[in-house]
Amino acid sequence: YAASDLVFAFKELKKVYKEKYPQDRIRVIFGSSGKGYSQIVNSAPFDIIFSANELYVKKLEEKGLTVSPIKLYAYGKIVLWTRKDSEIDVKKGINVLLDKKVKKISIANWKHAPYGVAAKECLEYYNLFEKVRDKLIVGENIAQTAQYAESGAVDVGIIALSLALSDRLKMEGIYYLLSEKCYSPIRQAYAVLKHAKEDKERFDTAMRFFNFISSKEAKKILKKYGFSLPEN
Amino acid sequence: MIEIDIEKKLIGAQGKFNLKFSFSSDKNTFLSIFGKSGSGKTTILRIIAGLEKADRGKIVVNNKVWLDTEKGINIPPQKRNVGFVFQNYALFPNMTVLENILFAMNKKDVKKALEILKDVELEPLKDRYPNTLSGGQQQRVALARAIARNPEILLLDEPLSSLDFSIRFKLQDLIKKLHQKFQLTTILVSHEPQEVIKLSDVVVHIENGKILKVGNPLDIFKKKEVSAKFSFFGYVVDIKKADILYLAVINIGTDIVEVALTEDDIKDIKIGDRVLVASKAFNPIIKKAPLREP
Amino acid sequence: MIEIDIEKKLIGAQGKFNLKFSFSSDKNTFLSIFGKSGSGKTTILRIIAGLEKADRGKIVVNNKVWLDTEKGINIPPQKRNVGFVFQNYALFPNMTVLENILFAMNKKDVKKALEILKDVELEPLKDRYPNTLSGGQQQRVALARAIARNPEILLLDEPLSSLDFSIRFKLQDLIKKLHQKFQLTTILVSHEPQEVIKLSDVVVHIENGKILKVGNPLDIFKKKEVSAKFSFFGYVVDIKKADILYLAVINIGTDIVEVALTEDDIKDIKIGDRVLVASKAFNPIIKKAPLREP
Amino acid sequence: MESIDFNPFFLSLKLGFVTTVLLFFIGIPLGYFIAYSKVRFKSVFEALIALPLVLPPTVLGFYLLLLFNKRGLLGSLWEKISGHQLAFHFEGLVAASLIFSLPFMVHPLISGFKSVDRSLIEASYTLGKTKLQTLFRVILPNMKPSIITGIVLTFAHTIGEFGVVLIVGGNIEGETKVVSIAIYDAVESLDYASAHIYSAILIAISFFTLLTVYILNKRFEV
Amino acid sequence: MESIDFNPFFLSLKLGFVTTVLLFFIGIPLGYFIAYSKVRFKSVFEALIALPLVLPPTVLGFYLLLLFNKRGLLGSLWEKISGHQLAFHFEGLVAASLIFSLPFMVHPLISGFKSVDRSLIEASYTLGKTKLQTLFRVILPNMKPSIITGIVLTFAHTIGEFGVVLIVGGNIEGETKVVSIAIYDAVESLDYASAHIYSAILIAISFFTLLTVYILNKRFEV
Ligand SMILES: Nc1ncnc2c1ncn2[C@@H]1O[C@H](COP(=O)(O)OP(=O)(O)OP(=O)(O)O)[C@@H](O)[C@H]1O
Ligand SMILES: Nc1ncnc2c1ncn2[C@@H]1O[C@H](COP(=O)(O)OP(=O)(O)OP(=O)(O)O)[C@@H](O)[C@H]1O
Ligand SMILES: [Mg+2]
Ligand SMILES: [Mg+2]
Repeated sequence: YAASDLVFAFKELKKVYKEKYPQDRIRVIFGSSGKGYSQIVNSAPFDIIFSANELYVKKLEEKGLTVSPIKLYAYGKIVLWTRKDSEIDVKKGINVLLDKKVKKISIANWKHAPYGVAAKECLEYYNLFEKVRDKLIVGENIAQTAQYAESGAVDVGIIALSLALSDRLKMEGIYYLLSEKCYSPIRQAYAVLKHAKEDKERFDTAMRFFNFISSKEAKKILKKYGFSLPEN
Repeated sequence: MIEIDIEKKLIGAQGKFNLKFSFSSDKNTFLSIFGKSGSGKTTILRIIAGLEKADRGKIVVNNKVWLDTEKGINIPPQKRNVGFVFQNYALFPNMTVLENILFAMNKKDVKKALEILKDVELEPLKDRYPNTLSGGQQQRVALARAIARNPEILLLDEPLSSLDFSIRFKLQDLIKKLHQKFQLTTILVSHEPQEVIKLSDVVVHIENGKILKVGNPLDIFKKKEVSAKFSFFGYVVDIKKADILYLAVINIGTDIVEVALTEDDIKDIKIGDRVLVASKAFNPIIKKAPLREP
Repeated sequence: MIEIDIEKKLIGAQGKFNLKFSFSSDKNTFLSIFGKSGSGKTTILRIIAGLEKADRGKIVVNNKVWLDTEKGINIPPQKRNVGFVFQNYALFPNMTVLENILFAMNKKDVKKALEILKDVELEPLKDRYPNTLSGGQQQRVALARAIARNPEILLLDEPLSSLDFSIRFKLQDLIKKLHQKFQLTTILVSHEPQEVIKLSDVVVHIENGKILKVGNPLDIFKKKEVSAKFSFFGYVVDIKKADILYLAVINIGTDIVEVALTEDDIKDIKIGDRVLVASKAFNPIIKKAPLREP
Repeated sequence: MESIDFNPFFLSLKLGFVTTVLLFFIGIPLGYFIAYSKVRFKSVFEALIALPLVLPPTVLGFYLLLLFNKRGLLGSLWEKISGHQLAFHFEGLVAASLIFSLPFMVHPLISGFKSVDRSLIEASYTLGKTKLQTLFRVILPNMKPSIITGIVLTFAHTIGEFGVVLIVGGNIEGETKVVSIAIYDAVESLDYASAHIYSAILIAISFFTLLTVYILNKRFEV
Repeated sequence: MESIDFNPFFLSLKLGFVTTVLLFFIGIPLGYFIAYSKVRFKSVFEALIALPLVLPPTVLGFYLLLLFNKRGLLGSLWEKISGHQLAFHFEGLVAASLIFSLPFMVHPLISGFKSVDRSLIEASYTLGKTKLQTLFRVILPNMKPSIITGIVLTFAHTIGEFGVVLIVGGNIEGETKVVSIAIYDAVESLDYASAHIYSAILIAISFFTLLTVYILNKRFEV
């Protein structure tokens, strides 16, 4: 089970992993981390969880549902994104949000989406939150937030770098990387789950994949897709 | 004033047949249509009301053209001012008896509606819904509704078939009265010769969609068998022996009479036979009778 | 064998009334119920069929208890072997004529079904759906369906009311024949005295839910007005002047007769009056007549 | 658990009522047409109406978003009329609900129209009543169970649906944040207590609304 | 865009058919009871049946998940019977679909039952037919438009719904990944090309399925 923002990175990670361990079959299910959490608590048959929010994994650990240590695999980054044809120059930085041309801004839901939390923190950091509050359109997850921006329904989106780097969004828009100092790091963590223990072979595979993600190769890929990497 | 000339293909019990009906009159006629089950009577009324299409034909009522297939005229039923009593009543289940009547009126007039209901002896049932009424009560509501519409032409499809004689007679009188009072054209489908004779100016006898006979009721119904002035058809209900004679109990219309028979006679006649009873030398007396059930 | 004794509160045109009906016979009787519209006839049949609850009562048919409110017995309609011809026909619109008949049979027997359809003169319409039939045709399907059920007791609610005389007579004969052949108990509701007299062993005349008279049809229908052997009720249709006399055209049953009147007579009598026509000195002849429409 | 905000309930009910009422008036001519017209390809229409249903709501929402935003066909049109696009506004929610709840109103109405005895309609015509008078006085009152079905399904589905509403509406407090989204939010943030309470209140309100519909209907039943 | 995988279509259709057929047989006795019984609190039942609708699907899904997992009431029962829990298995999807599509089947059937002329039922009884025979030979054939409505709405809604299915099923390939989820996934990963193609195929299949239903129905119509 993997958070939605990993969709693009995982395509490549899977390919590389397959080359290394051709005998292993892995299947990835993407979704919001919260949903994954509830499903796992209710005995979903998932072996590893990659959560966009470390908190969920910690909670799983508390419930004794993890069988490996919790590891960080990446920090998410957020960007301002706009369509190329929007006549808004996001490169000017965050204050562009105050521009009159920017009527609507999409942001992920800060109540449960980690990218939303970060975006909100960042806006608050620059004392912009209250000023743009009326312009905010809340996306349920980061993909939806991106859709709003991409479809032109909003003028600017605060989205994950990983999405801004996807083929589609790269083609259609321009982004501005927000400074990492304006929000607390989006700590993305993963762990092997209890369910894997039921079957020896599966457990071995899970552990191999678990280790693979912290390998240099994997880190390179993650980086390419817009995640910054934990120091360890 | 009415002019009807219509044609339509139907599929009946004996395969396809062509319904062909024409009638015209420049007075306000009471026309009865008489004929076997399935001969096309209801269809004629439905075409006049505009509920069914004629293959070909023309209908003119009071100088208004309702249908002219040649000119492509076919005005919708809503614009034809007819009062139709349907064979299956077609009362509105969502309205009370009174509401059914009021619905038919262009100008709602509760007093008049109640009067009509009194005429059909249903006033006390005015707030009942149709499906809580007996068959005959429903039929009377249907009649009352058609009358309430204040039509130019009244189409009655066996409007009294479920009623007993006493109310039936009263309603016949009511229909006759309305017909005269409002100068209506009335077309009645009925199987009851008594009714047809009593009410109509003209009778059309149809069979398999074709007109067999047209004429005034007396001509149509007067029997031709004997020249006697006083003769009836009846059914033998019973044959009793009385002294040296036999007594045949014969049912004629709603009456029962006894006729003496000789031994010879009864060879030919048995219970259930249809017979003609006639008198050669006869001096009838006639006496007014109270209107009541036998 | 039948024993009926039921009671039920109804709300009629004159307010609440109590339906009270009892009848019993140890033979297979042909009973007719006769009475005004709304007097409770249909309700009696429905209670016998088990479609309506009696407030109190007992029904025993061929030694089987169908209803006994005291003992709390009320077997459902499905278990009462009745053939019911409904006043509104209640044909199944989703089945053809033949399928309607077959549905009524416990053992589907197409040959027998077709025979019954031939009896009611509908065989050529066997593959038609009920809503494409004329009123009278539907009524005949309803009768055919009730017969096909092979019932112990036949409940006929004005089964022939929409039919013309010729087919009506034939079906009366059919009903009579079946009644005798299968030793049925038959209960007929009809407004037609001719029919009641022809068919029934016993007639019950009810009014407002109460039994007014019970008896054999001749007793019930024989008129009491004059002692003449040959007298009829009729309606004056027309009065014509002929020489020094007047001729009254009188409609009696399905017949038309002319009776000579004096100037004196016509003072009292006008068109539309109900009159009694009688003969004092009378020598009737009687002659077999072909069975046909007037 | 945060304190209960009643605004989403209000919005949901408003959305439910507005959509149901509008759909009722859209559904009647549409159902009438499909049930009674003799057009050859009627079945095609019937099948088409049900189609919005087979798309996942969020996906349908996504397509509607493309249509409703200020560069979309309808959105730009609406912007000219009202000064703002359809997306992210209450009107947009209504428009979206109209589309995705259409089959729940129209299909029951079609079967209702078909169940009304033809001869009642004919009787009304011979009494000189227009098609419209016949529709309102004769046809509709005699197909009440189907109307109730249409209303109940439409109302309940509109209240409960959130996929389409979420995307088209954008979860804006006081404008498009209906209660289904509030519950969803609560569940996603693992705030189950709030979710339970919201759900309970929503179910209670809906239950009494529906019960009222049924009881009113019974009251006026023949 | 990845190559089209037809397995989700197959799963969706299977889910749609199984759910519709099961619901038909559940809906008939339930609708029959509600339409004909004279129980006092019938309206309460009618209102209750529509209630699953007012909850947002994912939230309903969440509650069902609690019920269907191996420690849940139904899930544990099912595990005893079949060896695995309900959640995250095809059976679980079916069970969930049964619950959330119930009103779409039952409500049209109720209005259908109410539209059948009482006297036809009585006629059938006097002909000695049992309630069951009457139901199948007389009542159901005379309420076909309502049955069609029930089937069409149930089928279409089951195919399209993904909120409940996503949570209860968990998006497991070959077992619970139905096409609505596949489309959702594609849209979420901004893979619109796939989404369009999946949607187009889904709509085409559904359209022809529904059209077949309508045309078959016409064929057998009186
Ligand atoms: N469902 C009902 N609810 C209340 N009253 C009813 C109901 N059905 C019939 N009645 C009343 O009971 C009385 C008897 O009805 P019933 O149908 O038995 O009459 P009937 O003798 O068959 O009349 P008809 O010759 O007109 O068919 C009528 O006054 C009628 O109004
Ligand atoms: N909808 C229809 N489709 C095809 N044929 C029909 C339709 N309605 C009636 N018919 C046929 O047309 C013929 C005439 O029907 P119609 O109803 O006019 O007869 P009718 O004279 O009124 O008979 P009845 O006295 O039995 O009511 C019948 O044979 C009938 O079967
Ligand atoms: Mg007729
Ligand atoms: Mg009756």
